[in-house]
Order: sequence, then C-alpha cells, then structure tokens
Amino acid sequence: MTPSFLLTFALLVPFGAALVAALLPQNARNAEAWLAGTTAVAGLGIMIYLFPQVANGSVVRQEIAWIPALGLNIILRLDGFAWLFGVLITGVGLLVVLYARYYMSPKDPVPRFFAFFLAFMGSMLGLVMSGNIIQLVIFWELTSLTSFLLIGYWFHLAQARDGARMALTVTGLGGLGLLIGMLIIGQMVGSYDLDVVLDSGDLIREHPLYLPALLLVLLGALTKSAQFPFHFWLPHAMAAPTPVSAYLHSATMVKAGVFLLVRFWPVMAGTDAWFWIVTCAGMATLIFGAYAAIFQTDLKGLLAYSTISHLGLITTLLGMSTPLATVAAIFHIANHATFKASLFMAAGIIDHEIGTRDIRKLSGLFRFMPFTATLAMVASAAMAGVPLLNGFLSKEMFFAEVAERDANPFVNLALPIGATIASMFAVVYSLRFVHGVFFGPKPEGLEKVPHEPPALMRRPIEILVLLCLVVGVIPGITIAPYLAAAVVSVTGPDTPYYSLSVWHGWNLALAMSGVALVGGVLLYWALYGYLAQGVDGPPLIRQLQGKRIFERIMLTITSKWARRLEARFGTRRLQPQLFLLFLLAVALPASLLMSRLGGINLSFAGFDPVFALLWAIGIVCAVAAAQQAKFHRLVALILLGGTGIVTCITFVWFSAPDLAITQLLVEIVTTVLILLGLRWLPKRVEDLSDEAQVLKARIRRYRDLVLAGLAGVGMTVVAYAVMTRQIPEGISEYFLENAYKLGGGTNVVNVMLVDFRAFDTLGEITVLGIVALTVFAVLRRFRPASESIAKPEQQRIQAEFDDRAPERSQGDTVSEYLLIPSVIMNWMFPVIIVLAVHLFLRGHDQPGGGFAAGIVMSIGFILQYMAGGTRWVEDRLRILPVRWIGSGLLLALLVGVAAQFVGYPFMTTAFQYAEIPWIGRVPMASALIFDLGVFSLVVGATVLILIALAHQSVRSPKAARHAAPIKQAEVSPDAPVESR
Amino acid sequence: MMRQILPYPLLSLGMLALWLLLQQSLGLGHILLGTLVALFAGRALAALEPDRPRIRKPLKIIQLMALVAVDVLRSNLAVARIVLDGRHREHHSGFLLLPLELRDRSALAVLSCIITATPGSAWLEYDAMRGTVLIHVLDLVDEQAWIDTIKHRYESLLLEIFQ
Amino acid sequence: MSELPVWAALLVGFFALAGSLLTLLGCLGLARLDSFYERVHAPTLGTSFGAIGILLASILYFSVTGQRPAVHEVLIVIFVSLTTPVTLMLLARAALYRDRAEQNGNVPAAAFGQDVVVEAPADPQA
Amino acid sequence: MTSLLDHLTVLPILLPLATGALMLMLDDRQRVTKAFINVFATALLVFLSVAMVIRAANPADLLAVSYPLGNWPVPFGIVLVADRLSAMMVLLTSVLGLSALVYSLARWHAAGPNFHTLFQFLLMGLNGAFLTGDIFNLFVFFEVMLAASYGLALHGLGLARIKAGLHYVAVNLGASFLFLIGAALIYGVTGTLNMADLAAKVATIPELDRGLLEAGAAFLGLAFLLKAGMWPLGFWLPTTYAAATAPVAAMFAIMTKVGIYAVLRLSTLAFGIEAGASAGLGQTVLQLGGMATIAFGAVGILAAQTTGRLAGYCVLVSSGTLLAAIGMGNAFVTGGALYYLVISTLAVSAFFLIVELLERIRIAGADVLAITLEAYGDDEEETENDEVGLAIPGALAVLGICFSICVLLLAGLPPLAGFLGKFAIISALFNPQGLTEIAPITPAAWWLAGLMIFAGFAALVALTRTGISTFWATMSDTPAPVRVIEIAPILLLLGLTVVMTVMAGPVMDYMYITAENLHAPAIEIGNILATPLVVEVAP
Amino acid sequence: MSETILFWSILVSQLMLAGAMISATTRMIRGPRAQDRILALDAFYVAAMLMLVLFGIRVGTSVYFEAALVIGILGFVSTVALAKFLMRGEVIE
Amino acid sequence: MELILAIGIGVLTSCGVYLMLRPRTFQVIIGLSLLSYAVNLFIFAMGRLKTGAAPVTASGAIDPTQFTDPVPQALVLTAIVIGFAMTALFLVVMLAARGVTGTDHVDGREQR
Ligand code: NA
Ligand code: NA
Repeated sequence: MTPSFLLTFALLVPFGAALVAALLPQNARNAEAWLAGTTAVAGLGIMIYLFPQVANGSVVRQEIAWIPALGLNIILRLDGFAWLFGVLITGVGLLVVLYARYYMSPKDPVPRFFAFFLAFMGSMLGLVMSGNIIQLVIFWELTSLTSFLLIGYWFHLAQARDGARMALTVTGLGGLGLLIGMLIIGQMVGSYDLDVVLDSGDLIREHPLYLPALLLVLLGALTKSAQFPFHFWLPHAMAAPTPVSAYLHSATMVKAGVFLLVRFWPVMAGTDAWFWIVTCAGMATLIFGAYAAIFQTDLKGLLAYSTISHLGLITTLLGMSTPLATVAAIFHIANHATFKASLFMAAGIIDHEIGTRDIRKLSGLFRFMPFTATLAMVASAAMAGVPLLNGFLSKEMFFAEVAERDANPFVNLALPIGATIASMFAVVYSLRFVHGVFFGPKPEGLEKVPHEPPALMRRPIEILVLLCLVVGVIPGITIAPYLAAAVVSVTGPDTPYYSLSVWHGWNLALAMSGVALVGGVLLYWALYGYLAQGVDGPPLIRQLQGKRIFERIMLTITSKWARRLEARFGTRRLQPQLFLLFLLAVALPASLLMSRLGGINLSFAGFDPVFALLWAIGIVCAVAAAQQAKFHRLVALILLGGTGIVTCITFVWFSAPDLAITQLLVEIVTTVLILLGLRWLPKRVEDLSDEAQVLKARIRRYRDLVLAGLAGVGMTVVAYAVMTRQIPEGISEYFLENAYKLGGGTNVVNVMLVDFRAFDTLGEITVLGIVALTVFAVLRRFRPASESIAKPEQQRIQAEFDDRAPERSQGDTVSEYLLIPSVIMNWMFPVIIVLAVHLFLRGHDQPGGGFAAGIVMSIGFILQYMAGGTRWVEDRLRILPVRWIGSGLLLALLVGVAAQFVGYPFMTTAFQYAEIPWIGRVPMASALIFDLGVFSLVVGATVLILIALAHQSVRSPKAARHAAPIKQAEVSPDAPVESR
Repeated sequence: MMRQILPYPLLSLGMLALWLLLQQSLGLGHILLGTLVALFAGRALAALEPDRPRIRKPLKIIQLMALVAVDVLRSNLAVARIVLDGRHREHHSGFLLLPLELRDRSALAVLSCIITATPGSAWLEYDAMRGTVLIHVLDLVDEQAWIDTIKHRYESLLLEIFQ
Repeated sequence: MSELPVWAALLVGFFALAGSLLTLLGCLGLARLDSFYERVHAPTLGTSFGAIGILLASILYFSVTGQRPAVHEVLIVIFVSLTTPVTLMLLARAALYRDRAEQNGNVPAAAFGQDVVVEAPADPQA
Repeated sequence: MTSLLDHLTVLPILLPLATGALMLMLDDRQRVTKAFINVFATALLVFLSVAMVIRAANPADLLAVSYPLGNWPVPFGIVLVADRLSAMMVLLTSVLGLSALVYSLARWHAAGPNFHTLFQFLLMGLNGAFLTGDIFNLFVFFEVMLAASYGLALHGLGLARIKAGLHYVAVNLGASFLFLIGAALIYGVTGTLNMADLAAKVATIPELDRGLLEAGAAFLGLAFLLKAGMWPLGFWLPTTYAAATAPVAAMFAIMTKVGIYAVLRLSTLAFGIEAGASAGLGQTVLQLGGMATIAFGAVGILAAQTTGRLAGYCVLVSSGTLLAAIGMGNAFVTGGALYYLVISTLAVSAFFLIVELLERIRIAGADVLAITLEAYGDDEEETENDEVGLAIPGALAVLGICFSICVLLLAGLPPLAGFLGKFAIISALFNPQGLTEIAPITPAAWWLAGLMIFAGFAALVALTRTGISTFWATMSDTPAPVRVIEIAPILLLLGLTVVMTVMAGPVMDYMYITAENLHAPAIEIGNILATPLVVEVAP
Repeated sequence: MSETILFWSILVSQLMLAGAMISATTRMIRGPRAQDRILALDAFYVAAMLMLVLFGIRVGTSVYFEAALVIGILGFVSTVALAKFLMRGEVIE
Repeated sequence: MELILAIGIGVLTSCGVYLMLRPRTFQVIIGLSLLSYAVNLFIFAMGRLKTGAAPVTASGAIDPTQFTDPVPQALVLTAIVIGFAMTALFLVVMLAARGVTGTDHVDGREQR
C-alpha cells in the first residue's frame, strides 16, 4: 500500500460506508455504530501510519485525472497541517460515534444519521486533503450540504428545519464566494493546483485582483467559522442532535473556516487588508461571542457562543500574520476541539438523562452524576484557560502575541485589552456552566431521577478530558511533534522558535491571564444576581438577533422584492409580450439598417393603374377589417376575404399561379373554419366602462398604433429595398434548368415541392396533420361558453315558428331553406371530385398539385356537410380522417424510403416516360406518389379539423344537458318504453 | 348491375366532358382516364343518394338553354339601364308569389337557377307545402306578365323534360 | 402574343369591354340600388353576360393565337351560372328571415299561416 | 449507400415520423399497443443517436456526416448535417424522449387522444431542427416541433393549460412570422437557403446589402431567442411549462435548447470569424439579453409560488446562461456552455418529472388526474385508466434523494455536474485563452460569473425552501404511491448526470472539440458544400 | 395594330373591373346589413375571377386559367357558408 | 409596381400587428390572417417581381432568365399551409379558452 493510495482509501472509505449505512435497517444501532467506528478507526489508523511521511514538512500527494482540460484533477495532498485535521476528524469522529451509539434513541432512524455522519466525515477529510483549490471548494460545499442534513435530522422540529436552512444558506453563500475567490486565484497563478498556488504568494499579494480574491475567500472562511457578523447561524444549528454539535460545531465543520485561513495564510496573509479585516472580524467575534455566551440559558447555546468566541480568537491570531501567532492558532484549533467536544457531550448527557438543557432548571447535579460533573468541570477549566490544561497554553500564546508591540498605537492598546476582557468573559461563562449546573440546590420538578450515563457513553469524554490534561501538563512530549509538523507545513521551514512549556516566567501574558481569571471570578460574582433571574439573551444587544434580521432580510429579498421585481420586469399578460416581441422586431433590424441601406431610388417604372387600384382595395379592406374585428366579427371576416382576393390576384400578377390557387382554396377553407368557430363565440357588445379605463385603453391603442405603423414602414422599406436590388446569384437557376431534365416536371414550383425540397413538404404536411390531431383532441373535450351552449337564436326562432304553425313540424324551415340549393350543392360534388383529380394529375407540369387537390376535395366534403348536415352526410359517407392522415404520411414516407432500399439517399425520386399503348408517353414520376400522400393527408387533416368543429353542434344539446344544474328526471327502469 | 356502375349516365357523361375540357384534349388516354374519373364521380354522387332525376326528353334541354340565353341577354341590358338610371327612376321593384306545378327537386333547382341567373329576378323562397315560390323582381311593371313568362316559357318546358 | 389578326383583336377587345362594362354596371348597381332585394339582382350581370363576354374574349384570343380551339372557358360560365343562384337564394332567404324576424321593411309575410312574431334579436349588425 | 449506417443521419427524423404515422392507423383505444410501439421506437432512437454520436466523435470519413436528401447537390437540395453538436443534441433529445415517454405511461398518455403520435412528432421536429443544414427546412422543423408542442402543451386540457396554451401559441406564431421574414430576407439578399452556402457567401456580400442581410439575421435571431426564452421574450415560458403535464414539460426542457442551438449554429457558422464585416453580429445582444435572462430567472425562482413555475424559471436561468456564454464568442466558454447545456437540460427535465410527484406528496392521497378530470372532463372520457405499474417501497426516501440531486444540479453545487458546468464556463470566462495564459478579466465576464453565482444561490434558497416544506414539513404518513415507471426515468436522467460527473474528462473533451469546430467552421463548410452524391448504384 | 387594340381594350376592361371591385368594396364596407356585405363579397369574387381571365389574355398565357376556374367552381362555397351562418347561426348543423 | 406592393405589404403588416396587440381573441385571429398575408407577400417579393413569367417551363432547354424565381414560391406554399394550420389551431384554442374562462380576453380575464 503506497502512502498515496492510502489517501484515496481514506477518502473513499467514509463515503462507501455512508452508502452501506444508508441501506441498513432502521433500528440497527449497533451495526451502524460498528460500521462508523470501524471507518473512523481506519481513517485514524491511516493518519497515524502516515505521520512519519509528513513529520518533516514533506507532503504525500496523489493525483487522479478527472478533467484535465479544465485544470481540475483530483489531487489528494497530506501535509502536517492537513494531518492534524485528519486526526481531529477521524479521532473526534470515532469518539462521537461511540457517544452517539448511546445518545441516539431507538426511535430515531439511525441509518440516516450515520449515513450523513459518515458522508460528512468523508467531505471533511476531502476538504483538508484537497490539493486542488476547486476540489477544495467542492468538498467545502459538501460539508455544508451534509451538515445541513445533520442539523435537520430531527426535521419534525421546526427549529431544526429553520436552523438547518439558515446554516446552509449562510455557509452556502460563503461557499459560492469562495468558489469565485478560488477562480480568481486560479486566474492569477494560472493553475488550480494548491502547490502551485502556495508557491505564488508574492504574485497573489501583488496582483490587482488580490483584494476581491481576499474578500471572497474570507467570505467563505468567516461564514463557515461563524465569525461576526455571520455568526448567527451557529446557535440555531444547536437544534441538531448533540453528537452532531460535538463533532461539527466544535471539532470539524466550523474549523473548516479557520482551516482555510491557515491554508491560505502563506499566500494571502501579511498585507494590511488581511490584517485589518481578519483581525477585526476575529476580535469582534471573540468579544461578542464571549459576552453573549454568558447570558445563554441553554447549555448548548452557551457552548455555541463560546465556540464562536474561540473561533474568533483563532481568527484574530491568524489576522496578526506573524508565524508565532499562527502557531498559537493551530495549537488552539486542536485544544479547542478537545475541550469543546467533551463539553458538548457532557451537555448532551445532561440533556439525555434529565430531559432539559436549561440552566435555569438545572442545579446541583454534582450529587447525582459526580463523575460526569468532574469531567465537565475539567473541560470547562480548559475552556476558561486555567493553568495546567491545554486551553491555558494556547491562550498564553495568544496573550503573548497580542501583547507584542505594534506600530499602530490603537492596535497596541486595543488588542491586549480586548483579549483580556474576552478571557474574563470566558471565565464567567465557564463558571456559569459549572456552577449553574452542578452546584446549588437539588433540581426541582424533574421527571426522572438523574444518574450517571452508561459507562461507554462517558468514555469519549474521559478520553478528551484526559487529552486536555496531558497536553496541558506535558505538552512537550505529547503534542509537540505533531504541532511542529503542522506548523512547518504552514509557515515553512524557517518557522521561528516557539516554546510549549507551561511556565514562561513572569511576563505580560501571565499578568493578563491572572487578570482574566480573577476578573472573571469577580465578574461572575457581580453578575450572579442578574444571571439568577434567568433572563435569556445578552443585555444591551438583546435586540440584535441575527436570526431575526437574517429572516427578515431573506423574506424581503426572496419574497417581497423578488415578487415585485418579477412583476415589474415580467408579465403574465399576452399583450405586453407580443408588444415587446414586435418592438424588438422593429428596433433590432432598424438599428442594423439605419444609415446602411444606401440610397433607395423611388421608381415608378412599370406603374400599372389597375394594380394600384387593386391594392387600394386591398388596403381599404384590411384597414376596415382591422377596425371591425372587435364588435363586428362577421364583417371583419368578409372584409378579410377582400384582402385575400387582392393577395391572390397579386400572385397571379407576378407569375405565381400555384400560389394563387392555393391561396384561394385556403381562403375558402379558412372562411368556413372561422365561421364554424364563430358560432361558439358569443356576441360582443360595446360596454362603456369608466372614463379612466377608456382613456387608458385609448392610450394603449395609440401606442400600439405607433408600433404597428413603424412595423409597416419597416416592412415596406425592407421589401422595397430588396425588390429593387440586383438579384443575387443564387440557387434558383438550377431549379429552372433542371426541373424537367432531372425532376421530370415542367411546373418548377411543384417539382420543388415534391422533389427538390420534398423534405420541406414532408415536414409541412406533418404540421398540418399534427394540428388536425390537436384540434381533434381539444374539441373532444370542448366546453362551449355558457352563453353559446344553446342553439343559435335563429334556429330557436325558426323552430318556434315551425312549432306554432299548425301544418308544420320542427325542421321544416331549414329543410325548405336548403331544399333547392342542396340539390345543386350535391351536383357539385362529382364536379369537385373531377376538379381535384384534374389539379392533382396536372400538378407536376402545370399549376396544381397534391395540396391544392386535397383542399379541393375537402371543400367538396364540407359543401355536402353544409347542404345536408352532419348526420345526413355521415349516414352516407364514411370518412376516417385520421386514417387519411396516417396513410398520407406513410405513403409520402414510403416513397422516400424506397430510394434508400436501392441505395440512394432518402427522398431520391425516379421518373421515367412510359410508352403506354393508345395513350402515348406518360410520365411516371415517383414524386407523384409522394404527392398522393400529400393529397391524402391534406384531405384527412382539413376534413378532420372542420368536421371536428362541426360536430360540436351535434354535441351541444348533450353539453347543454350536461351543464344543466338539475338533471332531467330520469326514466325509471320499469317505466314503459314509449319510443326508441 | 349497370345501375351500380353507372348510376347517373348523363351526369357521368357530363363529367367526362368536363374532364376533356379541362385537359383540352380528345386523346384516347384522356378519354379512358376521364371515363374512370367520371365513373368514380358518379359513384360518389350515388353515395349521397339524392333524388335521381328522370329526364324524359333530353333534347328539350337545348331548347330551354337557347330560350334562357336570349332572356338573360335581354335582362342584362334592361338591368344595366336601370342601374344607369340610378336613383332618378321610380320604384317598380316588388315581390311576386308564384304558384308552381313543378314538384321535382331537380327541376325546381333548374328553374331556380334560371330565374336567379336572369338579371332582374331572384328566387327567394319556395314553399313545398303549397308549391308556391316567392320571387323578387327588379322591374315589376306587370305582375301577370312575369307569371306568364315563367309559367309558360320555363315551367312547361321543364315539366316536359322532367315528368 | 403571336400574330393576332386585327379583326380578332377588335372582337376580343369588344367582348372584353362589353363583359367588363356589364360587370361594372352590376357592381355599380350593388352600390347604388336602395334595398337589399334590389341589390340582389346586380351581381348577376357579372355572372351572366359579364362573364360570358370576357370568357368569349378569352376563347377567341387563345383559339386564334393558340391555333387550336380553347373552349375550356365555357366551364367557368357553366359553373358560375350554376353556383351563383345558390348563393343568392340562400342569402335572399336569410335576408327575408331576418327582416321578418325584426319586422323591418316591406317584406311579404311568410307564405303560410300567420306571420309569427318572435322577439326581434337585438343585433343590428352581424 | 447500401448499409443502414449510411442513412444514419436521416433516421432520427424518419423513425419518429414512421412510428407516429403508423400509430395513427391504430384505434385510439389500443393504447397499450401504442405504448409498446412507442417505447420500442424511442429506445431504438436512443440506440441510433448513440451510434450517431460515436460516428461524429470519430469521423472515419469527414464527409459522412452530411446527407444530401433526394440526392440533390448541395446547396440546391436540402442537406442534413450530423456533426458533433447535432449528434449530441439528437442523443439528448432521444434520452429525454425515452424518459418522458416511460413516465407518461403511468397515467398521462391516457389523458387525451393521440398522445403517442404527437410525442413521436415532437421528437421528429426536434431531431429535424438539430440535423438540418438548411434555413427554411429549419423553419419547417421548428413548426413541426411547435405544432406537436402545442398539442402536447394542451394535452390533458384544463383551465391552466388552455390559458397558457393560448399565450404560448400566440407568442410563438408571432415568432414564426419573424422567422419567415428573416429567412426570406436572407434568401433575397444572398440567393441561398443552405447554411453552409450562406456562411461561404456572407463575407462577399456587397456592403450595400449587408444591412439587409444582418436585419434578416436579426429577425431569425429574435425567433430563436423567443424559443430560448430570452428576457424580455420569455415570459410565456414559466407559465406554459408549469401548466403542461409532467412528461410534456420534461420534453419542453429541450425545446428552449433548440432556440439556443440555432443561435449557436448560425452565429458561429455564418457570423463567426470568417464573416468579414458581419463577424460577431449580435454578440452584445446575446450577452446583455442572456444576463438579463439569468437575473430575471433568478428573481423568478425566488418569487415562484409553485414548484412548477420554479422549474420554469430554472429553464430561463439555464437559457440565459447559455445565451450569455455563447455571446462571449469564445471556444473555451462555448465548450463549457455545451456541457452545461446537457446537464441543465437533463436536470430540468428530471425536475419537471419530480415536481408532479412532489405535488402528490403535498396533496397526499389526492389524485391529480382525478381532480382535473372532475373539473374539466366530461363523462364520455375514458375511465379505464388507473395508474399503471408497481408502486415502489421507500418512495419518500428515493424521491428525496432525487430531489436533492436536482437541487445540486440546478443550483450548481458540488460535487455534481451542475457545478462542473458552471465552473467550466466561469473558468473559461476568467481565462479566455486557457488557464495558463494570463489575460485580464473583462467586465462582461465579471457580470456573467456574478449572475451565475447569484442564480445558483437563488435556486439553492428557493429549492431548499421547497424541499423542506415538501419532505420535512408535511407530515403525510402515507405518501402517495410512486410507480417504478415514474421513478425509473428520473433515475435514468439523474444517473446520466452522475455519469457525466464521473466521466467529466472525456465528456468535456468532446465538448471542447465540438466548440473548437464551431468556432472555426471553415472545414465543416467546405465539407458540407462538397457533399458527394450517389452517382449510380451498382445493381 | 392589333397589339395596341388589345392593350388598350384590356387595360380599359381591367380598369372597369377594378371599378366594379371598388363598388363592391364600398358595399362591403357600408353594409348596412350583413347580407349586403356578403352579396358584395360574392360580386367581388366574380369580378376578381374575370380580372384573372383578362390578365391571362393580357400576358398571353392560359396558365392562370385554373385560378379563375377555382373561383368559378368553389368561390361560392364561402359565400354559401356566410349566408347559411346568417340564416341558421351555424354553418353545419 | 414594387412600390405599390411594398406599401401593400406594409399596410397589411401594420393592420396585422395592431390586431395582434388587441385584447380580444378574435381580433388576434384576424390579425394573424392579415399578418400571414403580409409575410407571404414579403417572402414572395424576395424573388423580385416579374409579370407573365410563371415558372412553368417547357420540356426542352430553357433560359432561366425568362422565368420568375421559383424558390420563394415554394417557400410561400409551405408558409400558406402552415399558416392555415396555425389559424385553425389558434381558433380552436381560442374557443376552448372562451369556454373555460368565460371571456374572450386573451388573458382569460378582463383587465381591470
Ligand atoms: Na307545427
Ligand atoms: Na337574377
């Protein structure tokens, strides 16, 4: 096993174990604990095994190719500092697993807990071992996500949900900042490889983008390690199960922030910006956290604020940018992990055994659980910085560093005073923790008699407290080599000498310690009365609740502002959308054309008065149609027909007979179609609403008119410009020359449709088919407007008339109405069929073709429907339009595919002139079969659309019945059947 | 059997003529193809089952057509004059209720076509129960003259052809 | 546009002009006549001898220039005179119904029984 | 052209068309048969498109990718081009198609007639749009795709769908007009419709006509940008997508990408570096519009009141990101954008499928279909369809995992591919000449990177809110059953993103080569114009 | 000579037909009733058809004949639909 | 001639755009029709205008300059068909919307 492989192994094992853990049964607490414990032991073992490799400042490195193109490979990199974290993660992890085995209730679904826990462990290991700064971000965010899941483990509790969400939001935001920061650093040094980055300190610090990069990296670090003003999420994360707090919020996750500061300390520290930002944030956090911790009534809250404060201490040290301060910071990272994890566990035991963590309700527990109390007291002492415990050592180093003379007199004064005050507060909250919980009278109103926890549950605390003691008494032979390895990997081989001895002689640091201890005791005594009142939250700044501010900001931004912005810059109405579309369609091309069109010469050559008159008519009809469309729909439709005819004549005028025919036919079908629809549109009557509304509508109309006018002018200019330009040398000559030679037809347009560009036609008929199917589908469950469910007024009046006249019966009027016309309409049926066949067959050589023929055929059908009614026609003709559509498509397709079977590309056509006796040369073009497909589809689709609409009239009496509130009296089953 | 293949011989013949006119050709191929198309068209009409008109004297149709042509030409000129006179002329237009003996739907259709196609007269409403038709006449000077014209010139001829 | 004899040109011109004139007059009548029932007569000028004139011009022109009889224009005459009555009949009958229902104007009552009065539709336009 | 492989380029269009048409010959009640046919055909399509991607990645014969329909010479006939980009898009389409289709079999395919045919026609339209090398043919396939999408958007009917459908149809009809005007104008100026031919001609257009040509391109661009949902043209999108049934919405996720594809294709082909005076046309519009779209999408994500709308806004963010990235006109950025395109499409599709299941959890026990049927259906509607397939155990957990993966993908959080896509784009923005070349970061790059991060954060906030309220805050004891055929497609889509994460190296390489080819189109233009024809087939 | 005759007579004829179409258009716009407008549209169709025939003579080709024929045979369909809509309130019952 | 047609296209466009911006669905459908006339004519115009030069060739060798450009005509034919289909679709959706929303406003509710 090579060392580098071991790194991969150490990273993968937790994730693999997490998967396994997720699949274990709900109540497998022991199995889960064994699995997690083994994993942690394996990780710890690997770390211990690898220590010699990193002891002397060297690095174990493993690179796995992932995305070389992006400079993003998986690089696992273990140096002394990462090793220290690795041991914390696995070691504390192991202890927490053991603790959690007893802490978690049998009712809790443990697979989820251990799966998330192990995944978090893996993420943390990945983070500290990242040798690529993007990979570091990846694991960074993974720790945020897994911690989110762990905090929200008891998601039935609202505070767990809120706490989890807040933690994720804040740390996620920081992570995104970190990502950009890392990207900038990568851009500066030209690589994302951490080793390259660490070698480029000068380049980074002198780069113009240093400050933004620094700010973004700090955003990540400070949010993660809960530094002021991003601290507020941490206390609310205490809704997590205590093992999670002990692990994440003391030893690992919050430490990731300071890990990052340390990691980038060699390349980013040492500048004024770094000093001021980091130190200030750290100092503010240190004092604020300690102050707030004093006034917490929840044990875990107290510990959380204490954690914030200690992280502030570490941050302050790192901000000072001196190697010795960094040594102290690294040392305190380790020390804080030990005593804080043990304190969290102790708090958890109290909670677990007594059922509350409220200091106000707790008291005198020493007599019930003396052993646990002793452990907690020792750990608290370490937290307070009492000599002979590890906390004292690093705090002494801290004092020594802040006491160093600085050029800036303010700094010179502020740092030592702030540090001393914060230490004093630390003594106060430590005292409160110990005194408030373990001493005093017996607690009252407890449901069960408190007792010591199971021995194994206590064991992790014992081990941690032992570490506090051992390190505190004999640091030189316990922690020293490991600390040295860590320090060297950060500050480099030239790290100045530092002493770990307990006694440094009488110096300012010792004096500060003394002041803090004595002052702390006195302050606790002074505050005792106030604290005994049990008011939650720190005085003076009680109103400053990070959570409430955060939630208000989030609510304002994500709901209020977002909705307002969405409404302001978006719309759900159709008109503005179309307005914007057309506005852009005018503005963009106009901006490209302005002053680039060159001279447009107005030319009146070839002016034809007839054509001008025709277009005068066309324009008048169009404008009139536009004007009438709102209230006089039928009129608009009629006028539309006028414009259509002018369009059609224009096509003829400029040599497009196929277009003219098709336009005409479509025109007819469209008119019938819209009329069929018109029956279902109730009348519009002019309503005269209030003045303001009318005015608003008028303004809108004028605005639309202006845009419409501009669009028209634009189209005129563009169309005129192109029409008067030289024809470019294009593809069209090829078609004219080869339509007959290669396509076997003289109607070039038709040859294009069924041969040169048959693929377009295939798509086009598919569109028609699809639309027909859609229309059919929509109409199948059509619900007419309530006003139009009833028979049209005319029919009602006429039926009433028939009813009243004695010799008439209902329906006489309509049958008389159609008696004579229907005869002629029937006669036209064969005529139309002949016309359709004619247009179809001549299409290849003369204007016509499958499409025109198809429309003609469907008009023939529609005419019969108009003459005889739906029932009458369908009794006589069975039209299966969907089949027509399907077979049309298949036929067209088959022609194309047939070419493929003989080795040509799809849609290759063949044609030949066959000599048929008596008839002569007959063109046999495969394109004709394609056109037959077109014909079939067009018939099917058009008929389907129109008939589906027409069927609504037959359906509507049923719909009316359906809509009636009370059903018609139902015929009872035994009633005599009168009629069928 | 024959009726199934050729339900409307005259109509199919007409369709063949239509086909040949459309093709502008009398080639054998077109005649054959046209026959097929015409047969198909006849079958299509048969599917609709309209009343099968029984034409007794097909030759009289030509006589009728000539008659109509002349009348239409005359009316064209008459109506053109009325239009040119414009508002200055006195109102002569009016409705006319005409009793008919003709009952065959096809014959009625032909008559309605004739009357409406002739400028100056328009077929408005046929009452099947009573066999009367309401006609609007643009230049209704002599009501009886109109009735006579229609009844004697057209109806009698149509009765001959169709019944 | 190959060699069209002058007599043919004159004839073609005459028929075209005559047909167009009749059509024009018909449409003028449409615009000028007073009531719908009078106007209904106007378009038939165009569909009868208006169309016949122009189509004769066409037949003549293409028969002479094309050196073979082109008579398919006849079809237009036939079908126009077959279909226009259908439109006019349906339209006139509809107008009759509407006028009766609204009791406006001097239209004859329904030929049968008493004229049935039903509330007039309140739609003056559509 | 004797083997099937020779016709590979056209098959992704023909297969759906044939399948769709064939199913029309069956009665609508033979839904099970249709379902089998459809699944089989779509699976075959996946297979074909995989083959196509493999061929495009290692072209044995450079000319093999272009297919002259009807054996007409380029540029006269219509040519299909299956290069790396097209092949990739077709593969994406077919994978989405298969997933959405399988999902729909649980219930939605029975909510209206001819679902299966419309579905295949949608695939046909999409594939055609991706494969064609002809501007007008692109219009036709846009219309095929749109027509099918109209049908599918309305599938199931109901108030919301009809209202949204009306807007969707109206707005897209407007865009279709612009497409026509643009295509016609380009033809009027250049005399060609073939994209490669156009690209070859653009540089030589007389200066006097250049304004007209560019105006034509602007019309086309607007039509594409509307499909892509660019602000301020994309307001219809969230409403329509949210109203559509889940499988349809999942398919729609790629419809915006058609707009993006067209913009990318034409801007690099015809207005790339070789376009003379027109080079880089519209890049500013793309950049600004794209960024505005991201911002609007992010705001919408935060403001969304329903998960469906939220998903719709995610589509907008994805579109905006891609448009702005394309607007940068840089091969590295484009490469990253292509990766992001695939990932975001898969993610959004999966998300649309999940959304419906989430709603089912929310209204535990309530049957969505039953509600719509009761409100808007009529009694003659088919009643035989109860849900199909087996319910899966631990539905909530599986759904939770799927949802979480979606959150990671959509918010662009590590470690999944959503992050990689964003990272690839931003990294390229910051290092436009490659990581090791030092060049200053442009303001546009800053803005885009910032907006992408902001949008990711917005997605994180909103999706966390959704997830918490769905999975954590609803106390439904008996979650509505989730069928295997509902969850399997989601797993497939998400699984693919995981595969793309793990295999990011080779996948990114594919994207980068694709992007390089796009930004240096001379070779491809030459290849297409030289497409060989079948001269004579040996008997 | 014949060219000139033909040119002027066709031009004047076309102008007259255009005049006819204008008359029909005024009626289409003025109404007053829907039946008047539909009637005018029918006349408009016919004039347009004749215009196409004249145009064929003018350019000397019968390639546009089918367009006129389509109006001749099918032009009445939309007016029939409109008329029936007036009478019955729906086109197909 | 070009000018007349260009103006015609412009006016049709204006009417179409104006109607498409109106609040009533029927106005929109008439607008769609007018706009599609305009667009079809525009496409057609892109092939330039020629009178009496229909692209119906003889069977022998031909001179392409004697004929008008067939390409735009083929495009217009496709556009006409698609336009018809879309009109039908919009109509039906419009009817369905009228039915379920109770108003013919394009937004499915009256604007206040
Ligand atoms: Na009666
Ligand atoms: Na008459």
